[in-house]
Amino acid sequence: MRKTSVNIAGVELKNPVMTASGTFGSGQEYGEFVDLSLLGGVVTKGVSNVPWPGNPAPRIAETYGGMINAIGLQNPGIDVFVNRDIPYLRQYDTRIIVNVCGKTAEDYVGVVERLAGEPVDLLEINISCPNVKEGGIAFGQDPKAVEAITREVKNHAKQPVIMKLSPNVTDITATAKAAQAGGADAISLINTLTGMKIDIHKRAFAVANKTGGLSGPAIKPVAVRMVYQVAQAVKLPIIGMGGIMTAEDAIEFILAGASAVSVGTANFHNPYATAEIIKGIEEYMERYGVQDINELIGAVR
Amino acid sequence: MRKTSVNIAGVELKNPVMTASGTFGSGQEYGEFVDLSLLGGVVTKGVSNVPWPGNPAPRIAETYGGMINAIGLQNPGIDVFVNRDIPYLRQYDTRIIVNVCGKTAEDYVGVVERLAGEPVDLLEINISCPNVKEGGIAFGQDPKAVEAITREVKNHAKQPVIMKLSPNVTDITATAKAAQAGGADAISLINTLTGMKIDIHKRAFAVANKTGGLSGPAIKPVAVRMVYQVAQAVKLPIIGMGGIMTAEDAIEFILAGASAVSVGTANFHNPYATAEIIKGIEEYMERYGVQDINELIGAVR
Amino acid sequence: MGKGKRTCVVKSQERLAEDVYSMWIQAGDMVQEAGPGQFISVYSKDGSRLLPRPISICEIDRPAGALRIVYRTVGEGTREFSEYGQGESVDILGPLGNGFPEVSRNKEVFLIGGGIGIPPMLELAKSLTCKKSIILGYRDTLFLNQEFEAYGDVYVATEDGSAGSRGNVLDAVRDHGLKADMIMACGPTPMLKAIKAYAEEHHMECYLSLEEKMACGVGACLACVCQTKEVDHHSNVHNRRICKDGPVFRAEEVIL
Amino acid sequence: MGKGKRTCVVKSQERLAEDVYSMWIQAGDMVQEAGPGQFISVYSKDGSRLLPRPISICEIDRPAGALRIVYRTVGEGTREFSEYGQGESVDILGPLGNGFPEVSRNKEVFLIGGGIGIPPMLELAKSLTCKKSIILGYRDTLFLNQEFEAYGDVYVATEDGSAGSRGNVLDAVRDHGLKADMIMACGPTPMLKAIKAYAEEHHMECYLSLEEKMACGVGACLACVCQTKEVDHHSNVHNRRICKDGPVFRAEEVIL
Repeated sequence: MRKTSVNIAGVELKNPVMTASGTFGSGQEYGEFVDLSLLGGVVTKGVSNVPWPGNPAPRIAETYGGMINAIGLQNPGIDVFVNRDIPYLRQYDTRIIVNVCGKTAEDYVGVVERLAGEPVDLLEINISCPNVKEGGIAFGQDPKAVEAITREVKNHAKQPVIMKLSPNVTDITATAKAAQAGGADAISLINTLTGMKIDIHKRAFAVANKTGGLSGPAIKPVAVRMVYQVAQAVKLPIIGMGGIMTAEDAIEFILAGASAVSVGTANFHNPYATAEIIKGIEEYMERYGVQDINELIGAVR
Repeated sequence: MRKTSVNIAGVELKNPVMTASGTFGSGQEYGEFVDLSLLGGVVTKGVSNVPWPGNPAPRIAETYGGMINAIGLQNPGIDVFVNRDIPYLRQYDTRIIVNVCGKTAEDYVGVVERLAGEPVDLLEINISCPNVKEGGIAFGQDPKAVEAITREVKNHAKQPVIMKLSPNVTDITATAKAAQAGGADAISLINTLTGMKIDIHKRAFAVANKTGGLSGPAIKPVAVRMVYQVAQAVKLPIIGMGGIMTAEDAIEFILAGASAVSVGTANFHNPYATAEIIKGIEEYMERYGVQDINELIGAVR
Repeated sequence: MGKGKRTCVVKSQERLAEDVYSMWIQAGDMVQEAGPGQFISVYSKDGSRLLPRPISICEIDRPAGALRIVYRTVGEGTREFSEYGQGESVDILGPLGNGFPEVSRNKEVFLIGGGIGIPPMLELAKSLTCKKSIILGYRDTLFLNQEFEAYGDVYVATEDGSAGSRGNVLDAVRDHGLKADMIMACGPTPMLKAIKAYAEEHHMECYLSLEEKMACGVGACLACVCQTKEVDHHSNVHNRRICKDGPVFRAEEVIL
Repeated sequence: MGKGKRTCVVKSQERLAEDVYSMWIQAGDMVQEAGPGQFISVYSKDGSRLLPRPISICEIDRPAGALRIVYRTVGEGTREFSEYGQGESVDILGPLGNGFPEVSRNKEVFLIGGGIGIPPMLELAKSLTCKKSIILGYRDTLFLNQEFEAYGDVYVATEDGSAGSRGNVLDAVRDHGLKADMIMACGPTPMLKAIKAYAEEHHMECYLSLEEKMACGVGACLACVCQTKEVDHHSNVHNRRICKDGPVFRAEEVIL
């Protein structure tokens, strides 16, 4: 039996494949296509202390080999989330990773404290959403702000804390080191690249927010590069993401230094993507005689 | 007769379509496919004061909807360039834009001075190549360095100076403003995004340089966003590029604020790309009754 | 998992107008669950286009296990679909969303379609047994209008007046002095907005099929929301998901 | 502009081994200019794969205006090509590069191919009128070897010894005590390196066909360079473009 389990900050995932926040709701919708118990973990849509209505539509636009989105972190707020979404996910044998968003440090802390007594395995702190005016990316582009918010969240979090980093920076290792200095238990990257699409026939922005976050296989080379750079710069486990469509893509991130991966945009193209990637990783291990997936983590330097 | 000509720093181009540096040599090779006299301008491969051998092979890898390259600015040096490539280009009725690279400020100045007496229309200063250890991107990621190198080049340049900016920054408007402050006559963007590809079967980097510059339609949304941001931030004319494959793509950049565009990776996919884009822009103007292409520049805000 | 993504086969394809195509798809058992107003997600074969195109179901042939879509070529994705010939494979997901409700026999209903919102009204017209006035609005070129004639009285409006009433669907309603208890409509937002106002004014029950750019098509990504009058049960804010909670909504619950 | 990108038609496609395919392409007048050792760029139909695949020309049928490529499926692009059936369109650019030189009748030549470097040697074998010893190296499964028999004595080497000499092509040369004045070879770099050393040792004229990842295929992008002993006339540094100046080089001018 080959070992596919990986460890993120003391939490064992049965395999390294998770969902990317915002692409998978809290699992209910894709649960019709994929047995959630197959997954290493479900990373929920970002949740805030109060309900957020999100941005006006259109909120998404297809781009070449990808898409931009400006959902604006619409979510029902922590109360509905705790009462409805956590119990739903608890029915499955998978890890629950809650993505936390906020406009101020107090917002993040409020959500994190509310989750302290809940059966949640890991917290992913979203300091990198490009689509909200306050909070989000503003926290994620300045190393000092990253360190401060990380420390603040860590002071109140009961579960291990993953800091989700923005790729829209000059030096990704600076924000990664800042997260480490602030006490982060793990790092996830990359969030989306800020992008724009203009409809030349309507002469208008394709998403109402003008800019949106670019995701999908188009950006994979940027994501792999940043995962590699961060893996060389910090000692924390890394959750890699950015355009993973196939098992081959997932393995590329793992070889670059990721201990786990998140699958996002691929779900929209193929609702079975997560399950197929898990199977494909096992086949790769079989083909190359890899006994333990941990042998692959950061194996290309 | 619809007006397709645009003005970059006092130089009139018959249409806004140029080639992207490094994808078109000095025109000789693609001259077999496209009549260079059709083009608004030819932007040459980067040229340095002495010959540069470039990086080891493999130098490129295909990625999803794009490619990464790490050529490393191989070039025959300014002497061969002046004696061979400029006379070649002079045979055609097109603007000659020379891309200048260097490892130090003195390198750039040396090339610029050497070109002062040559029949060159514009200079494009490459401070954003991600594939050379010194110079290149190191100059392009720090606003202070951008301003200083711009000023230094402007002090010696006879022709108008276009500063080519790197997208690998937290805030593209900061480097754009720095170029403006340093006296730049125009700005071109984006150079490539730093990317990486790993061959999971060989467990090795796909390009010998480990990282390379990501180009192609995959990155277009990032490029359009940055062109738009820079157009709002500075008063200089902008040459937009990044994944332009079709006339529609070129018009998208123009609507976002570019006065001209450069076509790069598309040439590899379709050697006739530049000519087809020029024709397509005319068809768009026809369809929508646009009398003067300048009406379209920055028309979406 | 009955409504999974599956590879189906094109039975036939036909061009109805300049940029409007009709495709019959051999879709198997999934058509048994399909109803009027629902849609399917159709996937491009080209890797540069990752998101499925949501296309409304125009007709359902349950005995044959086939369904029909009638769609406009608005970009490269739909242009690709329009090039599929008989026997070509096509990947689809569905049926998706909540369609139009059933209507009791004694009601009188306006079925209103505008532009590429016309196709879903055909299956609806077939399935409703009540009295129907079918009002179809076009820019200029007509399509599908003759196929509606078997299911009710058909009234046409064209923007240029080249056929039927000059103007929009409500102009046709007024021109012909039509009356009903209820409206079911699909079309561009300005048309739906006008219909919503008309229904309020005339105290008519009204159902509207909305459209918005979608990514997942199954309710997960929250891209295709519409604004709602009340806080929605699922979202806990003033909006609902068109793909999952719609695309058909009661007119009074949405803000257009 | 004789060697432009053009849409051609697949005449036939055949699988030769596990992952090796043979495709005849109806290519029109461009085949008149083509010679052994040249290559064509073949373009994917999928928008996610933008760069052409350079594939060596295996055979040229000038009267029929057709050419043959024999290629290995190493990724999604070549896998796509392998699925093309007769009549499918295929976009190509070529013939590209400089092939093998002509050889006078009185010379004796080794034609050496290794793995997927074997195909271009077939057209070369057909075109050379001098005495040829054809040495083909495989990992295990043989392909094309019988087709070479019409043009000279064929010697095979396999890594696992399942056919011919166990080992590489030079083991086959030694096993059979073969002699020649000249070598022309195509195959993996370690093989070419060994052949270059062998040629130097035996004072033989030697031409090698090199391979490297390419982008443009026409000499513009400088991706596919090889190192050279002398400063190259065009590059003004110690390298040359494989696509434009090669792929065939004199062994002594390149550093492998």
